[in-house]
Amino acid sequence: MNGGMMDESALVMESRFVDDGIARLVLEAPGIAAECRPGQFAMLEPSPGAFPVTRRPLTFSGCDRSAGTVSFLFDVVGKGTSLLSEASPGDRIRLLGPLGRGYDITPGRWLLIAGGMGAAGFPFLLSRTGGGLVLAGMRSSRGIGCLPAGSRLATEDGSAGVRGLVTDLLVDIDWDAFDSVAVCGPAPMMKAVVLAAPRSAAHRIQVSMESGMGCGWGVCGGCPVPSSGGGYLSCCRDGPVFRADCIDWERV
Amino acid sequence: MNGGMMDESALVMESRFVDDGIARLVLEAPGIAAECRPGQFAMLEPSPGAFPVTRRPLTFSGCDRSAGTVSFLFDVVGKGTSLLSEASPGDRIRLLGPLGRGYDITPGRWLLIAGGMGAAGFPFLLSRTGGGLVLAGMRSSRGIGCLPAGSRLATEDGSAGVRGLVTDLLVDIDWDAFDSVAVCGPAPMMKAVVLAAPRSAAHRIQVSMESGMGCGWGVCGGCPVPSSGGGYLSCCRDGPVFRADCIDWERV
Amino acid sequence: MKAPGRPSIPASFWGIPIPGPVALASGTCGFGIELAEMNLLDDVAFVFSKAVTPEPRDGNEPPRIYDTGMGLLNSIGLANPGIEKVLSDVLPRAASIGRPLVINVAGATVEEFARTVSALEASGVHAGYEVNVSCPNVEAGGMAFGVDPSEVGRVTRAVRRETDRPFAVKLTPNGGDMVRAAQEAEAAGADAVTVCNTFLGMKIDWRTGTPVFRRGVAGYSSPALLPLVVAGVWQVSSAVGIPVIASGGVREASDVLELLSAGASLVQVGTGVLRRPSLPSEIAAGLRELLCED
Amino acid sequence: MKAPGRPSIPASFWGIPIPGPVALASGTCGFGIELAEMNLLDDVAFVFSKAVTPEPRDGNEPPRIYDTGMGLLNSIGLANPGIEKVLSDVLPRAASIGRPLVINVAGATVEEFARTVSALEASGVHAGYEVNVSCPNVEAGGMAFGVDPSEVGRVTRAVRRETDRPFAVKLTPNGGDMVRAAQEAEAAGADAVTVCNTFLGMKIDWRTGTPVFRRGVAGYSSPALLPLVVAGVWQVSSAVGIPVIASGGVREASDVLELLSAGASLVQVGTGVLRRPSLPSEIAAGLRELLCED
Ligand SMILES: Cc1cc2nc3c(=O)[nH]c(=O)nc-3n(C[C@H](O)[C@H](O)[C@H](O)COP(=O)(O)OP(=O)(O)OC[C@H]3O[C@@H](n4cnc5c(N)ncnc54)[C@H](O)[C@@H]3O)c2cc1C
Ligand SMILES: Cc1cc2nc3c(=O)[nH]c(=O)nc-3n(C[C@H](O)[C@H](O)[C@H](O)COP(=O)(O)OP(=O)(O)OC[C@H]3O[C@@H](n4cnc5c(N)ncnc54)[C@H](O)[C@@H]3O)c2cc1C
Ligand SMILES: Cc1cc2nc3c(=O)[nH]c(=O)nc-3n(C[C@H](O)[C@H](O)[C@H](O)COP(=O)(O)O)c2cc1C
Ligand SMILES: Cc1cc2nc3c(=O)[nH]c(=O)nc-3n(C[C@H](O)[C@H](O)[C@H](O)COP(=O)(O)O)c2cc1C
Ligand code: FES
Ligand code: FES
Repeated sequence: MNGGMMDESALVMESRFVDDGIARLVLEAPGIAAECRPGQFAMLEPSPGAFPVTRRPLTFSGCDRSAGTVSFLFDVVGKGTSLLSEASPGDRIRLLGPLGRGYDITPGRWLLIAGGMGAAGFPFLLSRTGGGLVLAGMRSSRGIGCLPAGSRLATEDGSAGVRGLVTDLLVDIDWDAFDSVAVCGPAPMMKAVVLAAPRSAAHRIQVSMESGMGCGWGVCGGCPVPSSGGGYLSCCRDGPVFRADCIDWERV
Repeated sequence: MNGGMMDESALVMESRFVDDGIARLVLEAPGIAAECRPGQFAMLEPSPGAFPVTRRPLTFSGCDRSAGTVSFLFDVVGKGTSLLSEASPGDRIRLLGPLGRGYDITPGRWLLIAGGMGAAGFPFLLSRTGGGLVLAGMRSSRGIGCLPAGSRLATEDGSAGVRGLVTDLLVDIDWDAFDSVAVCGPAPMMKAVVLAAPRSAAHRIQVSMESGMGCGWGVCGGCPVPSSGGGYLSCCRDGPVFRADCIDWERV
Repeated sequence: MKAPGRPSIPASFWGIPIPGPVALASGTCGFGIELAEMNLLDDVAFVFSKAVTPEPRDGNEPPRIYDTGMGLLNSIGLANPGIEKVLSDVLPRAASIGRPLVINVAGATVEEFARTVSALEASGVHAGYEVNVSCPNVEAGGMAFGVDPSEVGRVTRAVRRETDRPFAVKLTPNGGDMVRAAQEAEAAGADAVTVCNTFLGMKIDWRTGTPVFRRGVAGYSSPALLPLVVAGVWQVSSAVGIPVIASGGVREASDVLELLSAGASLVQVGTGVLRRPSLPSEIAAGLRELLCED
Repeated sequence: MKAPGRPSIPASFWGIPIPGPVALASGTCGFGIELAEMNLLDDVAFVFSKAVTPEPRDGNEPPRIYDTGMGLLNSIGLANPGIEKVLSDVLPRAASIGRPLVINVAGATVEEFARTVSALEASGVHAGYEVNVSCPNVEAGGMAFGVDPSEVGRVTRAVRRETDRPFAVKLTPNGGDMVRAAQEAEAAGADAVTVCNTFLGMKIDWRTGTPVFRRGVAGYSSPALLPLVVAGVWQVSSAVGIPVIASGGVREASDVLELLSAGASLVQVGTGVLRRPSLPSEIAAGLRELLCED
């Protein structure tokens, strides 16, 4: 799957905080920009120095083929993302990608369901599906600027949209009105969404899974996702986007 | 000896390359500036991060008590000095000092003999002795801008001064005309100078020794200097400036 | 084999010509297929495969990877499809990588090691074996063998009986005497020893008081461990006559030269390749530069 | 002693009240006199002295220190003035540091360990001993004892006979089974074990092919080794009933909490103090902050 991956020394075109603790990076990586599809990801090298020892996985948030750029939107949670957020325009960041299987983009009506930073990849996805209904659950209003316009919103603290979880937005949803459903967010949120969906919708739901990653290109065995067929799938190679019924949600 | 040492978070006032691979740092460290004497040194923390794990020793090259600043002049030879040379005005560098025993500054005529970057501490020394004759041996003309004005110079490649070693400059020297002699440079050069001096001068010669240092304040045992009395002296605590006859030059 | 001293770049290993001293470490390059697809094997001497066990293994429960910022903890647990699938599916594809392949084998008993090697003899694809008596991430087998020099001898003898191909025994730094283990491996007929597998490490989330990994301990790798591996290679290479393969902490060309100086005949890169698939070529360029300027 | 789990900050050790869990490691703080002069012992629980041997020792030939950039190699070689001078010159000055002092003792034979402790009993200044069976930097003695659990037992018994003061046995991670060594120490009457001394490491200058240090190998310390020490503390504390003193890799408050979670009752800082003499106070502040926000 990753045979077409490239390791580009990408020029930082834009680097800024879009909200408290949320950074946006635009990188010039023409080879990767020409190939990447929504739901795929890249491994970014946080520092040219020895540490940290591994790269960090980020979903493509946007891609401008003509400009040869890709963009990322991420929460600064630890050492790696913190170093990445400190990059300045003109710096170079090593970028390995495109990696993994993205969304299966079939024509029809799309429902996109995000939890927190899970929405990072939705702008890119929407640009290829030609639109769709977006539901998003956030902890607070922090980060709502990152959501596509027109998103329906639930916040845990009630500071924007309805007070509650993203699953509370599902009660009004007519699942049969959508041909494809994309879900991306923390594992417990995705599990709750999948369990809330009618069984008949399961094969139309695509979930974007997360896992700690050692390589991102299929060799380290570090990114297991419990398979409904027993054993594990590889998040970076078989995913990160899976059909919801391929996952053993009991073990997630 | 190091009871009066301070650990100051010093503001970088000036940071620049004065020649190819030779950096100059001026740091605001009023506590240390008030106390330091020629021949003493400080331990500089190359990075606030985890690595490198130890500080690097540098001799005070200058000290402006009224401004509360101290300056350093150093060759960029490895990771630590390279990081230090990258500091920008406004950054802060942790500075531990003043450390060790400096020159015994007695009145009279001074002869100062330097090898390479050994001249780094001479401006400060000259400011306290009220002058003296400086002899310097360098590999090339690189770094001659760092020498006090009026220095007599030998270069190995003959690109400035006489072609040869600093010991070649000693042939004209009347040792009895000087009350104090200060020698600073690579160990083999200092050894050659001491051996070239008349025995009667040995107790008037002060040498500034170098050694890898783990702490700089006397506790790690990492900086042995062979003692003429057998065993070792501690470079950071008993030195770095020693009377030449305290050193066992056979074992240097 | 090689006395420690000024490094020379080996031209062959086990009689096979090599483009340089850098090999790919087990578990960090699959069977070399992905890197071959990217044309990144030109400067690779040997490919050491992911560990193979007799039966398929799912591997450990997640999480399996934790980057402390200064090093990588892994708890993969020998996840692999088992001999049968390796023979039918994997090796035929690995046949075209164009570099000599060494299969890393593991087992829970001496008999399992022998059985794995014996079964793999059916394939003509690989050049030899690396006997993994040092996996820190499984309960039975693995490291339990490696810490006991006489067990290392037993496993080595059992493997020797099954194959005429060359094989290395991969030692563990986690307790036990690596020098004695190497001597036992040599006496029992091994063609090389690999110094060494990952170090036993652990990460605890102090807010909960529980280890990040289910098994508690995991295997730890980091460029900061290089001095430990240099010491191990130096000690082992001074004590045995068979070649020593260095494994651990390599990040750049000077690290490779240091390990060759310590007595290594081949130098593996593992964690560094996860991060930079092109590391072997970057190191090859670095070696040319360093040896030129020197 | 302590089950691994959520960390609690100990209020005492060996019955002595302490301001926090941080102690100064042997060989990186002298006898605490320099830090006392700087008023930097307020947040220090115990001071572990530089190793003392029966006779004065000059220590190893230079160089003795090499910072690889990722860790520190040291080859000090137990340089110390010997028992006599320690009793007459050093301990009287250390009497006023105001913190409990533990004297680190070493010897080349079991008898030398016993003799050192027996002679030091004449002083009333110190609270106890740390028995260093793990120094990687001397030929005879040192680590040679530590790698053999039954030797650890012998040394421990010999020391126990000489003193009623509490003492810890400082273990080595360099080969041998640290868990068994700890159990032997406990059975022979030790009041704690320290996990652990420096790791055997080596730096070779590849341009000359020779090691930087005369003895080849040296002791290696680095914050990147913390996961190895966490694993060691976890394993040892699960296997013995006496307190475990952690030593190795500590750089900040969260490291201390992780080691307490792993089962440590006291946490030493060594290399970190060489760089930052105020590290214990910085960590104390960090602990207050982390435990508050938590
Ligand atoms: C395919 C994929 C796509 C992603 N896309 C995005 C994206 O677009 N935007 C975005 O914001 N994030 C994304 N992520 C998550 C992102 O990769 C992580 O947040 C990032 O790697 C964290 O790195 P760090 O060095 O900053 O944090 P670290 O310092 O590595 O850790 C951050 C936190 O996670 C904890 N942690 C780390 N590893 C583990 C583990 N194995 N087990 C338990 N806890 C652990 C740490 O304790 C810490 O609290 C994606 C992840 C994957 C797998
Ligand atoms: C008291 C004192 C005062 C000093 N004052 C000055 C000064 O004013 N100006 C100045 O330019 N320099 C001065 N020095 C030297 C300076 O401290 C070193 O150049 C510096 O520490 C090198 O650090 P680094 O991290 O850049 O190099 P590193 O990366 O540590 O090493 C640089 C080079 O030295 C070698 N090396 C390092 N340690 C050892 C060792 N133990 N044995 C053998 N080789 C080793 C390395 O291999 C490398 O080639 C002084 C030294 C002392 C002890
Ligand atoms: C993710 C991962 C998986 C590994 N799997 C194996 C394995 O299956 N068999 C084995 O012998 N060693 C395995 N190792 C150890 C490596 O082969 C190598 O010896 C070790 O990581 C040290 O080298 P490095 O520092 O270059 O990574 C693994 C290491 C890592 C990081
Ligand atoms: C320079 C130096 C000297 C040391 N001397 C001794 C010693 O005399 N006795 C001893 O038991 N340990 C000695 N050690 C080991 C330390 O006490 C400590 O256990 C080790 O360095 C690990 O802790 P750290 O990572 O905090 O440095 C020494 C360590 C260093 C760096
Ligand atoms: S991250 Fe390495 S196999 Fe998926
Ligand atoms: S540098 Fe530590 S004692 Fe001198």
